[in-house]
Amino acid sequence: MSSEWIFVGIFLILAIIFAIIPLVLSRVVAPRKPHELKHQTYECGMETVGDTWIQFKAQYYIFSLVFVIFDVEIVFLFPWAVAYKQLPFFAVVEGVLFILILAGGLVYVWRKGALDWV
Amino acid sequence: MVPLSWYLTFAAALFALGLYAVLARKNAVAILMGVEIMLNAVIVNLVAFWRYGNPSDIAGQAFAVIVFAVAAAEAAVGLALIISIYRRRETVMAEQIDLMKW
Amino acid sequence: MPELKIGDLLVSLYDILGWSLSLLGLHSSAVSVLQKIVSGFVLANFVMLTPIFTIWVERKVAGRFQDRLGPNRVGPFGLFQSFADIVKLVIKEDITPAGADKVVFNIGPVLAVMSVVGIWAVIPFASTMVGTDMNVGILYSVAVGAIGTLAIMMGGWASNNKYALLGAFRTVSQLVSYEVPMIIALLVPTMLAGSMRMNAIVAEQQVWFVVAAPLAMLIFLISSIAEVGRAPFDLLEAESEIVAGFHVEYTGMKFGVWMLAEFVHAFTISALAAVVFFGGWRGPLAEQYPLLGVVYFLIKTYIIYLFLLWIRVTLPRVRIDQMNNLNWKFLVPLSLAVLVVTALVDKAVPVGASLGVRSLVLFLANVALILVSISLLAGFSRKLQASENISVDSG
Amino acid sequence: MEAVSAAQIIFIVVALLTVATTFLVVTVRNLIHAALWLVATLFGIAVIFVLLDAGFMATVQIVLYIGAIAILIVFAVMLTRRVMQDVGPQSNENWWLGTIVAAVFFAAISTLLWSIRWPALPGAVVGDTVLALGRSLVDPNQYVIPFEVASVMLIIALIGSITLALPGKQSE
Repeated sequence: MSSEWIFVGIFLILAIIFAIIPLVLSRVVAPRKPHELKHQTYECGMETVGDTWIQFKAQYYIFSLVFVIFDVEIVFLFPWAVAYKQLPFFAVVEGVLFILILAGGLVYVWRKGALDWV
Repeated sequence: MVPLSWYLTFAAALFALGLYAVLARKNAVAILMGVEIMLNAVIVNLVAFWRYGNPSDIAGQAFAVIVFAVAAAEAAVGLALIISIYRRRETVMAEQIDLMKW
Repeated sequence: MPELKIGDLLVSLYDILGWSLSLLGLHSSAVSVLQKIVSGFVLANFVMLTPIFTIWVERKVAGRFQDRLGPNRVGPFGLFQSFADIVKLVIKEDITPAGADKVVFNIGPVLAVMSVVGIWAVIPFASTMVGTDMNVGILYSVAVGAIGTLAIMMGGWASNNKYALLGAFRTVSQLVSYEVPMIIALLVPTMLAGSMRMNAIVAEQQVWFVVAAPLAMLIFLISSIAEVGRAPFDLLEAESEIVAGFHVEYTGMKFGVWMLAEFVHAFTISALAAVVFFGGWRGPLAEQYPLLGVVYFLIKTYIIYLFLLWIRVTLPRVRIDQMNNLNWKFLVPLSLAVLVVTALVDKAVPVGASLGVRSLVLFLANVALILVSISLLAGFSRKLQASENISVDSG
Repeated sequence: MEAVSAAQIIFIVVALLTVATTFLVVTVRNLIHAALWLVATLFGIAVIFVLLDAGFMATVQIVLYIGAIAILIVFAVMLTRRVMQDVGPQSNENWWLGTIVAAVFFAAISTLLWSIRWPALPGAVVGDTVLALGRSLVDPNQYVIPFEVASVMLIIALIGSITLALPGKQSE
């Protein structure tokens, strides 16, 4: 394991500790007077009935679906971009072809109307 | 250094747990999670063999990247299938999705 | 003992620390781990304490923009306002709603802070001063940032509140959508520098990348604003629609930690933009005196931060359909076009060409791309207006 | 050597934690919790990649699995339920069969693994692996075909999943 990642590990742990410190501090300092009304879920007026369940729009899901596919393709492109300077012209064209196929997918979802917020 | 067999045992344990999820879980999404764990165990194996083989030969990592793409495509299509089935049949329990049995 | 160089003060201190620790008879690996812990501690302190200042700047400047005074009661120019706010948040009672999933509820804000603070591990302050200069720097910043999305999902779900869950869905779908153009925009400087190493990217910028890739810079800034969730992309806390978004149920310091994450994030994207597009620590004499590079880097970061602030206080909030259309139907295709054009044009420039010529050619290509997209947009809006006129006439 | 054993300790701790979280993924009743444990598992595997000197793989693991696939799974879990908690048993009546198959598989593989003499670790990784990966992915003598085929596969996955997940007009 290279030493650069040791720093990342230490730093992430430090970041977590730094985020926990104010929470602990407030736990020590802040008053705690529990009351039934305080612990109710926020709602406009009436008390909530039942669990949190909402039939949310499938659109949110569609966007994350498109995002997953695009994310994979972009990650594929990062090594290509790093090697870009040393690549011959036809290799760059191969990468461009890859991007164009990706763009073709975008055109398809666009035409299909999956990107419209209804 | 960590011996190669440790990594392989670790990957085998992950694969076995994923296999258990696929065989024993009721919920289709949970089954899919099991498949993802199995694919990830495969990637661990590929990367470990790359490291302990010849690291200047990049084949292991190239394969691993392809498996990443397959895993993402599998998750996208699999979850879309589950959502589509849920919309029609109001269930995601694998044993109730049995139209093909008849 | 390593010599103390004023121009490279902090690195000298780092070396002296290592030297004095090794005097104690510690093993060399233990010394290097201790050095890393101390430097990481300093860096984390810098990052976590910056918001105390930027919040004051933000309120003061926003006040001036809106013809108000801004905070002016606590201390000179209201400088101690942030401290007063911290005291208030700490001594406020912390309420966890009854139906909440307590563990997940508490992990959410902590993960959010970790995801934005973690980015600073790869940001170079000067040629010699960088947390860790690893070969996947840019992708690492994207990866750590992606954990923040999950934190929001956890916070929204664990609250067991309809509005929080709805807000979380909205936020997550916005964040993942805008991640696409952001990563594509980061591909362009990676390509121009031939490395994902942050310091290599800065070192390659004899001519700032903003010249060679102005469009990528704009796309990065716009999508980063959306990633932070600030105006005009603050739909996640649209009070009139979903109360306050995913953190309705958070009170006291837990709410404060979410806010902290947001302010650190805004500062972080300014720093990222400064490093990737505006030459980071580059400036006169910065190579000889790295401490000067830190000053240049911070000046650039604050200028970009003020620019983002200007956008924030000027533009009204966009609608959710406009937000999605802007991303998927404009930014994503445009960023793909920028990537393709940059890749092809840069290869078409003869190998011997100087960096200035190369940047100029890329700049002209970008200008051409801007003109094409503006004319496309103009045609589209004409069509839209025409169809609206027809519907008004028939209606 | 001291540094060597440090790597081994880190590996053992991370591997045990990861296997434990994976066990929770496959057994926990609440599916959202299972998905969150899955995130912990994926993060543990990213640390294992770091131990294997594959920093690029570790970041890709976090960007793709935690940043994208895990979010998709959480969305899917929330879309396909009516209540917050999952009620009733979450494993089918053949769960014992699954246990046996998984246990036998693991026992067989690990006895096989430990009976082979594996090569020792070759020297440190030289050069930038990301650079080498980028070159090999567009090198006609290496992996350019898988590279382009992967993009076609992803497009097909995109088209298929959108067609499936998009609510039809008639169902509205």
